[in-house]
Amino acid sequence: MAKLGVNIAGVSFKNPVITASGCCGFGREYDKMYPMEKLGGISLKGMTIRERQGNPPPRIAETPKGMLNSVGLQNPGVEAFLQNDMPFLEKRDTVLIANVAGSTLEDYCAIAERLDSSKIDMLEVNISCPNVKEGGVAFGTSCASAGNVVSHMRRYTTKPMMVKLSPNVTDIVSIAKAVQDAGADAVSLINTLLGMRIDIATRRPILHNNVGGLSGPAVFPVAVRMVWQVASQVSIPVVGMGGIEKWQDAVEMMMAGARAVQIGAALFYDPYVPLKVIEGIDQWLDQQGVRDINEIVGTVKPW
Amino acid sequence: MAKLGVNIAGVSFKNPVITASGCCGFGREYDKMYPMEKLGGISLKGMTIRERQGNPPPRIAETPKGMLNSVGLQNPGVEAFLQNDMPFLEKRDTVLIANVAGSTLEDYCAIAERLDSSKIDMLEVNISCPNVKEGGVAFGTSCASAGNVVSHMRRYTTKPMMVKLSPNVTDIVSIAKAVQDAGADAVSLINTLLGMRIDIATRRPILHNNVGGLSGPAVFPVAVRMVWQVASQVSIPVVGMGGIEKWQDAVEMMMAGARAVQIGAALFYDPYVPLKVIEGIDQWLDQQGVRDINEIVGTVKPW
Amino acid sequence: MSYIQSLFPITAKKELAPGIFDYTVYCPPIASQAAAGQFVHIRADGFTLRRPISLCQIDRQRQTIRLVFEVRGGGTQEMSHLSVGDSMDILGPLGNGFPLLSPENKVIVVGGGIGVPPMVETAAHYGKNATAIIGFRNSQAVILKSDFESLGCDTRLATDDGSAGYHGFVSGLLKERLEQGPADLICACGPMPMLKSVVSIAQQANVPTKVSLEERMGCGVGACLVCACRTVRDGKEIFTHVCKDGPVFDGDEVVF
Amino acid sequence: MSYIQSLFPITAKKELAPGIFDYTVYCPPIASQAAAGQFVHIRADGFTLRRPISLCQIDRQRQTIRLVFEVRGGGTQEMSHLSVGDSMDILGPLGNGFPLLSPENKVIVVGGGIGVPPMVETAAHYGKNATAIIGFRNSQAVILKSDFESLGCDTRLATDDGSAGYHGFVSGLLKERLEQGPADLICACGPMPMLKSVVSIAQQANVPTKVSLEERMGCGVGACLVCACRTVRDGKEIFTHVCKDGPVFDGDEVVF
Ligand SMILES: Cc1cc2nc3c(=O)[nH]c(=O)nc-3n(C[C@H](O)[C@H](O)[C@H](O)COP(=O)(O)OP(=O)(O)OC[C@H]3O[C@@H](n4cnc5c(N)ncnc54)[C@H](O)[C@@H]3O)c2cc1C
Ligand SMILES: Cc1cc2nc3c(=O)[nH]c(=O)nc-3n(C[C@H](O)[C@H](O)[C@H](O)COP(=O)(O)OP(=O)(O)OC[C@H]3O[C@@H](n4cnc5c(N)ncnc54)[C@H](O)[C@@H]3O)c2cc1C
Ligand SMILES: Cc1cc2nc3c(=O)[nH]c(=O)nc-3n(C[C@H](O)[C@H](O)[C@H](O)COP(=O)(O)O)c2cc1C
Ligand SMILES: Cc1cc2nc3c(=O)[nH]c(=O)nc-3n(C[C@H](O)[C@H](O)[C@H](O)COP(=O)(O)O)c2cc1C
Ligand code: FES
Ligand code: FES
Repeated sequence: MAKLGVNIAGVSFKNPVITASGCCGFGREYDKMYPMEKLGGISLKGMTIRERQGNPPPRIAETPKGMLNSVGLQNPGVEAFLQNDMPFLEKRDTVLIANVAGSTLEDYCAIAERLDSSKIDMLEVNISCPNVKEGGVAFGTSCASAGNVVSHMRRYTTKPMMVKLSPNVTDIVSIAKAVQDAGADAVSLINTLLGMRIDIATRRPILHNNVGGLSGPAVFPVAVRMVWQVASQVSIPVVGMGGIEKWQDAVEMMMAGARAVQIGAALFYDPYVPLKVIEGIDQWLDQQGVRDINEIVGTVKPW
Repeated sequence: MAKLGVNIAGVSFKNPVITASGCCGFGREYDKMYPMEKLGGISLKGMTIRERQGNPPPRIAETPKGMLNSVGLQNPGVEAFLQNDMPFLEKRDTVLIANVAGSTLEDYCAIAERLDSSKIDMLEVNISCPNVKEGGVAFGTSCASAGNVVSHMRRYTTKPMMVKLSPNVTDIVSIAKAVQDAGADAVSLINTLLGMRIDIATRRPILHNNVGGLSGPAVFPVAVRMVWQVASQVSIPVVGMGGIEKWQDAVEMMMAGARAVQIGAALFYDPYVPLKVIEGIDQWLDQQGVRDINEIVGTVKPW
Repeated sequence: MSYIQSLFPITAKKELAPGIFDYTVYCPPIASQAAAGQFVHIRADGFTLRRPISLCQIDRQRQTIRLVFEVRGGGTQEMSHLSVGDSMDILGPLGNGFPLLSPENKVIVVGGGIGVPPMVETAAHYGKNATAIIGFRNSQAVILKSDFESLGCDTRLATDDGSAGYHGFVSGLLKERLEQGPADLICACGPMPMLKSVVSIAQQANVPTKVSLEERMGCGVGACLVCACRTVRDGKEIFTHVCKDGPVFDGDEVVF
Repeated sequence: MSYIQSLFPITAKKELAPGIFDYTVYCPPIASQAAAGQFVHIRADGFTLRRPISLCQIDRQRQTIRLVFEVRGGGTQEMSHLSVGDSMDILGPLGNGFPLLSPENKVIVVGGGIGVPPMVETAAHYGKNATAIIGFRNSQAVILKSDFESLGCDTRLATDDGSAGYHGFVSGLLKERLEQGPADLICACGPMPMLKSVVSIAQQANVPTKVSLEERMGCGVGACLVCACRTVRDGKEIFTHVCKDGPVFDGDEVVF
């Protein structure tokens, strides 16, 4: 049995598999299929300071080996979350990551402050949501604004901050460096790629929001590339995601430089993917004679 | 029988289906399966002023519903092309599009000048190749350099210029506008998204170039989104591509705003895709009672 | 309650009408837990997203479930290629079904088109105390009529073109039925315009309604929040979720 | 010459060794045109890229082709699930095969591992004038030995571990054979290190070689330029393409 534990910004994960934000709500649903304790961590649904209803339906469209979503950060707001969901989560022995979003700099800071006294283990700063009109990805596409969010939040929280990066940029490395310089403790990537589908029968976009975020296996090669580029240019840990659906994908992402991985869209067609990935990695490490998962992180040998 | 002809920057295409650059060489190979005359046009392999050998193999990797390539613009150079391939192509009754690439501004201009007296119908200015170290996408990721290439080439050519845009940018619309302002007669999009795959057994990138360009059905939703964004913001015609594999995809792309489409990766698994798309569109138009394909261009009704 | 996800063998298959398939699947853990109006989420080979299909009947004895669906697009097409002996990848049982009053209540079930199958299990609960009002485009599209009849339901058929039964919509038959006598509950499934008219007729007659809604889905379990539907709760318009808060809603709370 | 792409029925299937499958496909247009050493490009369900597989034998009488392949990854795995009666989506015949001298020439065919199948059709041309040198990891992996024997070839077997035939590599057997008498041509297929040593032994003995190479492919027809291989032509090192310029190259022109 190899060691599966990883440490990210001072937080210990029992294994490197985390369910991705927005794909597993606040944990209650998939807990009905297997105990959340099995997971390295859970990244919770994107949270805003006040309740948000999100975008009108349809909010989902299928694409070749992928899907688009345009949920638009529907969530009960941080207070309701702490009251209704945190008690359930606190009892689960897994790393709790709050995914934090805002329309303004003040929003981000206010949530960080409100969560500082909670049992949340880590913040994931979402400056990459493509589905909201204000804020979201607007903060994540320039180095200055991305850095700005982080340095401001830093004053309001003692929790480790992981910044979630958008793939919809010309140069993701410079954004990663900017948030590192501004005090980020880790980065996670990728959020969704902006995409669109049209129903040719009605001539309307399938999503009511017209465009939405692409995720699932289709984006995997883009995610691996970005993780590799970023991991080789920053010194803080990188958490990789985008299209992971089997243990081989997780290993590939880790070789590219990810210290842990997140799994999103794959949950929808197979809720057991995270467990299968953990098990698959475990067996593979044994078979390879690798004693500690950390030994494979970033080991890809470029030509 | 609906009218299938389209006009792009003064060039008449008998139908809106073009084979994409780099996926059909200089036309000889697929001509062994069906006459090139059936196609609206053919976009030839990217051409440079001098012969290029391209990148070392492996140059291709499979991805979920897509593929990566890192050919790196292997081509015989414009002179050899004119001597060896143009005589064959000239006899084919289809629109001939030369895909032009360079490492320097001078290269682009020199090829444009050299082709000006040829029977090439149109230039496709490739400022978006992700697989070469110099030039290529470097020209295509800033508005200033993209515009610069176009305005310089303009002085050396009387042929219509279509500029091929890279999807690896934060804001593709501003680049499209910049090339339009610089004198481009049309834009084509998307070139490939930068991606990577790693062989976990050898821990080496599958591509010898480490990274490569992602194409095929996986990228389709990203391409539709970009075509829609660009088409609604520029006045010059847009040619859409990226992941088209069936006639419904072509119709979707045209509703998003493309006046014609290009088909690349799909050729590799089914060389007949272009013919099937032409036939499928034709039947669908009849069934819908639409008399002219141009009537569907850009007809998507956003919410 | 817990969710099951696994492969289950198909034990019977029929084509009820052109493009409408009727599958029986041996599925003990779902058959034992599931309730009328719940649905399952089915994986179609080659597709990223599962397809939600309502339970048409639940046979606890035989430990089977019955699924009736129409081929609409690629996913249901693929599902229709499965044969007896093949396995179906099923996640379920999902959502909240129709409330089941005690069987002596007078209940009207209303189904339109492919909204008819989900009403069978509910009708079965009330047997001869149920009125089943079912509507289709035309006589060729009629399915499951004999199923309601053999359950003892007062079965009333409408077709849009009058080629079988009543000439018109189910709303006409519903009005007729409500004029003939009282009802304790109306349960309905079908296209939104049909549900809207059912609810408005029921409101006038002061009969409570339960309607089963559709929306495009991701997870099917309430985790991804994509299946939003506009509802009024506590006087406030909010997006609830078809998979978790529904698919069955109070007719009064749905914003049509 | 023209390319064919279509679905063709499988008429026979065998597993020659664990994970190595032998298919006969009824394919008149390819059987009538194809030559030894050419390959076909096969579509595996669910995969974006086709898989190149060499022609093992061509039966013009029966209008069939024979394909022998090893399961390496997902694509060949999927292909191995096809059964007699199923269709295979085949594009071909592709590439340039081995040159066929007049049959009275003394020709040596050398195959290593899964490089053995492509040598059968060439060996058949020369019959008893051919020496077939075939090498495998171990005795369990040996395939097609009796095929060469029944063609009348002087068949010599090597295994890496000595569990059958000569203990060692095919290069040992090749040296032995060249010491025993002259040869007009050596044709080879197998892993790069094997081909390298075959070419160097042949160069020393002044016998021309033809080697069949592998590279990852896209189109298979010469249109996409992904299948580059380093060769020397007119004294200049250039990237030629396995699918169009090969898969069979002069041993002398390959940069190993
Ligand atoms: C709770 C619920 C119960 C249902 N029960 C039944 C049933 O018993 N019998 C039956 O025939 N149909 C039922 N449907 C509708 C059925 O799910 C769709 O017809 C089916 O998903 C279409 O898939 P497709 O691949 O054929 O179509 P496509 O249009 O190719 O599907 C594309 C995407 O849109 C989704 N989609 C398309 N139409 C619908 C729709 N009407 N509702 C939800 N998602 C849709 C698909 O699931 C898929 O994700 C139900 C829907 C819901 C929400
Ligand atoms: C001209 C030619 C003839 C061949 N003839 C035979 C034959 O007769 N019998 C046989 O068993 N094998 C043959 N091969 C090798 C065979 O094509 C590969 O084993 C097969 O493509 C692997 O596919 P996969 O999905 O199982 O593996 P994966 O590794 O999952 O494939 C991933 C991708 O890499 C490509 N790839 C992987 N290995 C190779 C390889 N060695 N050569 C080319 N592409 C590869 C695949 O085609 C696919 O695109 C031949 C290869 C070439 C180029
Ligand atoms: C339905 C859905 C909702 C999402 N919501 C959020 C969110 O609230 N916050 C966030 O940072 N990312 C969100 N994401 C993005 C995912 O966390 C993840 O970055 C992305 O889906 C790529 O991973 P995958 O391919 O494994 O799904 C969402 C994704 C999906 C599919
Ligand atoms: C093997 C290969 C080679 C390519 N070479 C070129 C090229 O030389 N010039 C160019 O502009 N685009 C090139 N492209 C990009 C395609 O023209 C097209 O933009 C892209 O593949 C998206 O379309 P698709 O998804 O239909 O393949 C190449 C693509 C592939 C797959
Ligand atoms: S489908 Fe995921 S919440 Fe309803
Ligand atoms: S595979 Fe396309 S050129 Fe060889």
